[in-house]
Amino acid sequence: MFRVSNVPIDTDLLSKQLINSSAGAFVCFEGRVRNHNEGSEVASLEYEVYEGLAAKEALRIVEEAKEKFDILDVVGAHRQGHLEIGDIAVWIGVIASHRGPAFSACRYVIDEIKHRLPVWKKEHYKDKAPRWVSCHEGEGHEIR
Amino acid sequence: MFRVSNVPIDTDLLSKQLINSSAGAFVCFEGRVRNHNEGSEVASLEYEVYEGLAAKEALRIVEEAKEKFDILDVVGAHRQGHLEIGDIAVWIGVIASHRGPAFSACRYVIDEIKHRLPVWKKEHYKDKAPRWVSCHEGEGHEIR
Amino acid sequence: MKKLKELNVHYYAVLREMTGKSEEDIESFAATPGELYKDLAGKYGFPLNSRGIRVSINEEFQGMDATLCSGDCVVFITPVAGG
Amino acid sequence: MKKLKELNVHYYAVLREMTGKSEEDIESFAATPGELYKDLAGKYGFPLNSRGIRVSINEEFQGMDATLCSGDCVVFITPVAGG
Repeated sequence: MFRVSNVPIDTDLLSKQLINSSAGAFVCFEGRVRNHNEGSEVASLEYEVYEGLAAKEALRIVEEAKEKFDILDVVGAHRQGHLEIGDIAVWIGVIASHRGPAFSACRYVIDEIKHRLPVWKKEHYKDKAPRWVSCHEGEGHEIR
Repeated sequence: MFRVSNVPIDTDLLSKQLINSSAGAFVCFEGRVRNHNEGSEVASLEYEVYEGLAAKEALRIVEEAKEKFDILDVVGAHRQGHLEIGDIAVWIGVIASHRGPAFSACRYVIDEIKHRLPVWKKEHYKDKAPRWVSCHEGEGHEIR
Repeated sequence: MKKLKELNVHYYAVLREMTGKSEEDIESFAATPGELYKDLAGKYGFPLNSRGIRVSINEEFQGMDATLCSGDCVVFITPVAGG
Repeated sequence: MKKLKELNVHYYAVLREMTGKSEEDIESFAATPGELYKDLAGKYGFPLNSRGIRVSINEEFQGMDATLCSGDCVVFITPVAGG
């Protein structure tokens, strides 16, 4: 299950979908808006998502994770819209019998999401003009 | 911060101690009592903890993680007493600027805890006598 | 001979800001997304080099040399940010 | 000449079940945890081979050849399970 959300991500609600008495390990990743990026003070963020494609691609990533790792289930969500410092931008939860595959799968899903999902981030700064940034930090993928 | 708890682990309360506006990544691991182990159906578990030493050793592990990885903070808890299927036995949360160190540190802390903390686990089964088990699965560390 | 197609193009993020719109219907002779991109780059000042830019047709990733058909919904995906 | 020491020994898990107690005060001539372990193994039927068993003295891990002093709190740590 993966959803793109316009409202704050309810991590309790998502976690509740990962209850399974065969699960010995639950690993989750929460991406939060932090107050700095590459040396600049960040004031807030705006996420723009191409929802239809993002939802499809996220499900594909989840299926890949289930094939590659011995896990029971994956649940995730990604925010769109305007976010403040500390807000949750993305959440991935994985359950498995054992912790090794749970960690690996959670890492796999978030890494792929960052690279493949059609999600764009505009950073608003305290002291300069806003800017669209990409996840390929330092690779100079900016268009302007 | 690490605590040994006689009552159910309150993950919300622990998570709230990991709020920091520099944190872009939060990774947590939750070890839950699962209904099976090494082919046997588990009915419930009993955790026995040498509290004084466990608390000291856990703090040592947390400090090691902070030295080894570029993280902001670690919070953890371990249950003792009688646990049912689905109950949380151990919880580790880590925050960092970036997700790489957060994942690595969380994995490090739980691995070290499993090997070093003076915590014993007695498994009660559906169809045979209970047994003390060690984390060194398959290594035959049982005493009887 | 190239055929005129009716395409629905959506814009996100920096491309949305450059075009000043979220979507538009376009009549185009472009046979591929690559050709369409060049046309739009000329019209809106997109970067001429499309390296790092992917394309989606009808909510599926495709190559820049895929075949465009009338009625297709085309979205150019500039480098993404994710969480 | 070996000195008689007063030691406080705590038992957990399988050792607690084998001794039938959580702790006891012991007067012992054992100079090291290794020697003490052998005495207790004889008394309670602990496994004679102490490989894989660690020892804590006053809430710190120590070697089996550490020096025991009167008043020490000694705990033998059989293989652990963790979360």
